[in-house]
Amino acid sequence: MTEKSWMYAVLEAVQAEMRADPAMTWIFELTPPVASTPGRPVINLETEFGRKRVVNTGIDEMWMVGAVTGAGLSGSRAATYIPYQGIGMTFQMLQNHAGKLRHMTGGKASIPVVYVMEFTGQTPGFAGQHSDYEMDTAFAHLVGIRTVVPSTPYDAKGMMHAALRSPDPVVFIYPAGLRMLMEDVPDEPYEVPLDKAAVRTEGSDITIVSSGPGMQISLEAAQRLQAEGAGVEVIDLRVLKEMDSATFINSVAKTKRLLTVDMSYYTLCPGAEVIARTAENVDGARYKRIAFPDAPPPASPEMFLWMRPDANHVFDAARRLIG
Amino acid sequence: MTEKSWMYAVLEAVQAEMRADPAMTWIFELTPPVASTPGRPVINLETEFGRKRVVNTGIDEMWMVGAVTGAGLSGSRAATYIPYQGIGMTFQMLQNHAGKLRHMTGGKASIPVVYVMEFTGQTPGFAGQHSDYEMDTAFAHLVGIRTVVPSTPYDAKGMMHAALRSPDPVVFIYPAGLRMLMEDVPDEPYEVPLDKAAVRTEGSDITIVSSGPGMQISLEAAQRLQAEGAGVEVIDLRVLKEMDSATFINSVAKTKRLLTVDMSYYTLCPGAEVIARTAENVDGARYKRIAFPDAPPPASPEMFLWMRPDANHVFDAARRLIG
Amino acid sequence: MGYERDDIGSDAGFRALNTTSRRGFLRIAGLAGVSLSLVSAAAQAEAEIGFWAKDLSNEKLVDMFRTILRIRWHERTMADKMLSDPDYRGYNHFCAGQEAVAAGCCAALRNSGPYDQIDLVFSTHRPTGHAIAKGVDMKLMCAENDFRATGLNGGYGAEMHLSDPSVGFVGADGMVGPGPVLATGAAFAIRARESDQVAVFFGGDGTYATPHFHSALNNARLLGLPFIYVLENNLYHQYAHYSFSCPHTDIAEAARAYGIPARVVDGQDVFQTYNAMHEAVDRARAGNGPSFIEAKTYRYYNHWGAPGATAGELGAFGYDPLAISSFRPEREVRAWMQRDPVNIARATLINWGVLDAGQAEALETEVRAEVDAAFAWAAEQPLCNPEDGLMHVYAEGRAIARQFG
Amino acid sequence: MGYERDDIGSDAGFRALNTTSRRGFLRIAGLAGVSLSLVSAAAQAEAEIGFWAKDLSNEKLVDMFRTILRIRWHERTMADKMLSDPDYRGYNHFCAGQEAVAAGCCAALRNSGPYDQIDLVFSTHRPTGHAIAKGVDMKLMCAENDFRATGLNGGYGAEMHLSDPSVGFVGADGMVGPGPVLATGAAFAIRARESDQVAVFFGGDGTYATPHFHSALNNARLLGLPFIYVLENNLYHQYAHYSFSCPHTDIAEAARAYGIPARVVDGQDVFQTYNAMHEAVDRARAGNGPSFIEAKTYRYYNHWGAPGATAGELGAFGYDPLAISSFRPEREVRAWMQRDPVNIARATLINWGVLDAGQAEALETEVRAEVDAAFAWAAEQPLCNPEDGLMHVYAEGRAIARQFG
Ligand SMILES: Cc1ncc(C[n+]2csc(CCOP(=O)(O)OP(=O)(O)O)c2C)c(N)n1
Ligand SMILES: Cc1ncc(C[n+]2csc(CCOP(=O)(O)OP(=O)(O)O)c2C)c(N)n1
Ligand SMILES: [Mg+2]
Ligand SMILES: [Mg+2]
Repeated sequence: MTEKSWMYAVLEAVQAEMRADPAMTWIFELTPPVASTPGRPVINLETEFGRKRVVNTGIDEMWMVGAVTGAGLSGSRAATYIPYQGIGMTFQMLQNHAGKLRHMTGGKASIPVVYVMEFTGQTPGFAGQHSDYEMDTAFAHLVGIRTVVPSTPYDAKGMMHAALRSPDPVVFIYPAGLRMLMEDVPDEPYEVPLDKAAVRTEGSDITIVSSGPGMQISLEAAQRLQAEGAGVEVIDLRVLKEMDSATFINSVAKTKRLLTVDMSYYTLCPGAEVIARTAENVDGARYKRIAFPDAPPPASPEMFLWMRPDANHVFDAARRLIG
Repeated sequence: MTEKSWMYAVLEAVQAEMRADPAMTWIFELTPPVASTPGRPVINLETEFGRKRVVNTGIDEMWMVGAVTGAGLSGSRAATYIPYQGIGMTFQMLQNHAGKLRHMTGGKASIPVVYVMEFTGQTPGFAGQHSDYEMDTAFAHLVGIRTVVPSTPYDAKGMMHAALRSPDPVVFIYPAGLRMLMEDVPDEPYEVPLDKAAVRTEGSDITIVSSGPGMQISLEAAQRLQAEGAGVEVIDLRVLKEMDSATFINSVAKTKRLLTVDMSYYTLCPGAEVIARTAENVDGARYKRIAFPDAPPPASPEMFLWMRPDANHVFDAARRLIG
Repeated sequence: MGYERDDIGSDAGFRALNTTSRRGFLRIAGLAGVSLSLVSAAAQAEAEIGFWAKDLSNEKLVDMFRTILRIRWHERTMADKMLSDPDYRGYNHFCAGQEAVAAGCCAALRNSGPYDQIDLVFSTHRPTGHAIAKGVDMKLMCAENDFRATGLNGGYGAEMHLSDPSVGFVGADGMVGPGPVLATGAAFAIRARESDQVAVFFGGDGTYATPHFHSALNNARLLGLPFIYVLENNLYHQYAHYSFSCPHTDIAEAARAYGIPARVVDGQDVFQTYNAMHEAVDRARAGNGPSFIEAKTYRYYNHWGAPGATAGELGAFGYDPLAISSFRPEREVRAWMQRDPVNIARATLINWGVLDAGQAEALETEVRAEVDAAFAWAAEQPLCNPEDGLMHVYAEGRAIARQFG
Repeated sequence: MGYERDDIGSDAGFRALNTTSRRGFLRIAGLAGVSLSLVSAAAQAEAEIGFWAKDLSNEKLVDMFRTILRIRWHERTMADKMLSDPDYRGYNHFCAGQEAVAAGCCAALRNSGPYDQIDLVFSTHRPTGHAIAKGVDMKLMCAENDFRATGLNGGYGAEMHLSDPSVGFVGADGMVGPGPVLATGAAFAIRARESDQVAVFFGGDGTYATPHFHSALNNARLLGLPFIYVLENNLYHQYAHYSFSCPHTDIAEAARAYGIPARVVDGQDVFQTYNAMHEAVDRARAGNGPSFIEAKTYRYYNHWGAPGATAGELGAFGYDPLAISSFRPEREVRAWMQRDPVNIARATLINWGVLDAGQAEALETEVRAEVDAAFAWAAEQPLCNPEDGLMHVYAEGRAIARQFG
């Protein structure tokens, strides 16, 4: 057990799996697979495994995603880390190949591949392309791919082990805003399942469902609400597909109030699916969504920070819903 | 007024706009801009306007979408017709350029461009890549683009005029399953707004919300339900973004029952957004969604036709919801 | 257009051919009085590649001829069923005319063995020739193409998604573009695991214009991958001549620009395609990186065909009404038919003393019986169970039915 | 790394340079004893392009020099503010060292007039040099880079999205790849409307490996578009030398493979970049299709810089700790600084008798005052109104605030 960042925890899992499987490969572009944390050895996949297995490429994210998919089809496990700038270029390969080949071949093709998709940290100042948080929905609507978005270093490591061992292609979203988050994480391999949400706090007045970069503001708001005596059940989806509906449906059946929190655009954000699934199954509940407006993030910090959901927004909205 | 197919109606609008604006261009790949209908002249944009304005390319849908976007930025109106096979390749340009440039430039960039996105007709036999209906959600989640999906030749023509005259980029979804649909369409130009749903039948027992290729089965089911005495309000969304919430929210406030019908995959289908918006605004309603399962369409007609939503499914689900 | 529409394209013309033999194709072309020498001078020059097919055993040479015949008769039989059998449902992207590319190239590959040793082939929307040449079981393929539960892929994929890892046929792909990128990824994995496999992509002239062309070749070159790009230049991509999308006469020029060794070969001559592929495979196995082979070839039928086809309509085998910008002139079709891959292979083997005419005839009869049996077997296979469409989304479990609300 | 880290990268070293002059850069490099002739032989050869800059009026030549100075002092002043002004918030992808490419190329373009007659420039994530050369108002740009409501783009875009259609600067783009595709689309529209404009894309060596490179060049060639691709080969894309992603020594080779006329020029010599661009513009306006210009150049600073930078850390101007696979050797930086575009332009103009040393000095003082005034004006501009972030999503209306639930 050592305190680790999201990235250290993830690379530790990758390193362990690559040591166990000499055929496994890793392709990167900008972000070298290097991480360090006090008290643990520096991880550098490139120097440890050599450039036959760990390679950087030119600015060609389509090739990166296609290449690891092809590696998977050839019988090798593989993973890639896609910088957020290039995600749009990877779409065809995920849509029509990674997600469909098992089905289209009647189960003959297997793509044991992990696509780490960096999402921006929604840092102010960088405008529409570099501060957005928007492709979660596009991935989650696709079929045949598991899409996960761990929000803690512990989950990130365990889900990376599970993802690399899974015979299914996994889109592993890394919200870069969690870069600084540290927590105690076991040094040994362990798995966190790819199909379970986590109940982070229990309570009976309101259910707050969020994931990834929305968890921190949700938990902060929950703490303040609990301090005021409200019973708040905060659920971390962790998985966008296959979404674990039972956990939030059962919760809302109890609380009868559901607030979803997304950092992504309002229309068709994951919270819309959460509300829809709940509304199909629970009668008489009340619903509210928090999300980024349907507008690109502006560069100006003044504009951007006003638009980006924060803990105050969650707190106030939850209160209104309870009240 | 002449009976016209979806495509004839659309090309008639394009032809009129291209006659009015000698700078406007059209880029195609497989589907030549040619249509005919009894009693009206054959439309052939390529021969009428010449290959300086109307051109086909190699198999490079990324270029097609990027090129019309660039044409728009250069001050010319432009449109392209993307075959469904290539839609995935166009994503980056729509996500990071077409949808964001106006905002990122503080209003200086204008992209008066129409992207006709062919969606498969969900024809049985062609399997995962050629029978899917899946990108609607990905487009509708993006910002800065208007995404419309007309379901009738009349709407298609009127929305094409509106789209071509709009200073905003418009994704104009063409569900190829509507290819055979004919109806009387005025020969003159007219506009159908890009932000309004249409109430196709009125009634107070249940609201059915669908769009594009889901409209035909929804209307057929509604007819059968009405024959049984049920009051059915069928709403054709027509626009996925900006979705006209007021129309369906008002309807469900009255009927208290909402059934959404989508041909696209269940998770995060447009119906999820419709239900979520309604649930945030209407208390005490009941909800149900019909959609394609979260699985690629299989080639086998036996498997595929069983999975694809049809009028019986809508009829039965509506009946169960009415109770 | 006369030829395609009136003869092959029509039921009558088609049956007439069928009741005689495969070489009916040529007879008709011959009637037009067009006549070309079997092997053109340009093609001869490129044939001077090392590893002469001449050194192969008689058995291997006959096998290559058999592969061509199997592909050809599969094509012909399927086309017949489309036009004559009301119960038949399979469609096809026909490859008749192009057989020697698949047959020659795959003959230079390792087609059996464990999955981490066998050579891997990535194919396109026009896969059946490659599949047969790589060793896919024809019965299973026929059943798959007719959407049968016991087909090669359980009826999930059909023609555009045929896949059989057991013979290294990674599979077909209905999308134009991604194939070579996937194949270079396989080649990267192969090298990483220190296998001597090669990854091969078969693609058409249409793949040149795709963005993927650049990605695949550039990365294959930079990383020195064991990757072979076989470009079947049949002059057309769907409705357009390749000159509409490519500035090169030889697309191989484009590959050479990356520093990738590239050959242009006569795609109608199975021994030339074999020679070029043998050289490329040796290069890849020796760790000397990728190769590119452009095979000039031609398809006899239209882009695509399906049951219920009517001559002169989209989906029929003849003239294509959507072919606005460019379409295939009748003379071109006839000229190419003069250089039929079946005839070239047969004539060469007879010339080399490997077979005599009678043996060739017997072989063809044998192949024809095999193909008939494969289609007959397929026609008796069960249809799919509707609810199984929810399987194979992930390795485990089933999707939930959502169509009922 | 000593140089970058200890001198330019550190506050102290940086201020020292600043308090002397722009040419402090060179003095330090000079101290290292590296010395190269101003114009290399190879570069000389390529300089023999028609349309000699020598034929230009004195005024125009001085303008080109002024543009270089304006870019350089904009760079230096911004870097200073980042290190010294706690209120400054703008970041920059520095282009110091590369000024002669933007200045020379844009001098050959039409930079004013109605939008359907002016030449159109598409830029990258490193846009400020191109913006200045194309004629963007420096005050407005400085305000935009510092997120001011009255900035060029209202504070919505900042550095990576600068756009000013009024001078034909279509804009920057934070994504590597799409630019040339967008520009070819503009070129297509230009030709369709029978304008004689040209569409220009400035891009880095990093653009070579993108899938878009192939799409843009292939379609520009096939359609014969009035498109000019100016590839600024500054040897690195972020953390990697271009040899990691490109098999060519001259990326221009790749363009020639498409049949596109391509030149390699010395990017440090503004008159060479002008000459090459003049030739390309003439070709485009005459309807003779696209051109490609590879300008060999170099950036002095690191990839990117931002306020609050500390020497040796990501975002500072010096050594980049993420540069694992490859990074810039100190000697390389020093050697390139010997061939500073400011000095080359000045020396050439003095040599041609266009300016004397005193006049050059006066010009620089004038430019420096202008730049200082631009930053000073920007610093007084109002910040943005938060709720305006909901504007400009579409041409009309405002998005709905959704962050409150
Ligand atoms: C990305 C994409 N765009 C369009 C299509 C439609 N399409 C199917 S086959 C084909 C032509 C392919 O031509 P070529 O590569 O020469 O192969 P050939 O059909 O001649 O064997 C096209 C455009 C597709 N399958 N994928
Ligand atoms: C599609 C995409 N992938 C990755 C990035 C991240 N990125 C920003 S600049 C850059 C390097 C660009 O290098 P080059 O084109 O040579 O331009 P230079 O920075 O040298 O001016 C990269 C990889 C990006 N902006 N877009
Ligand atoms: Mg072809
Ligand atoms: Mg560079």
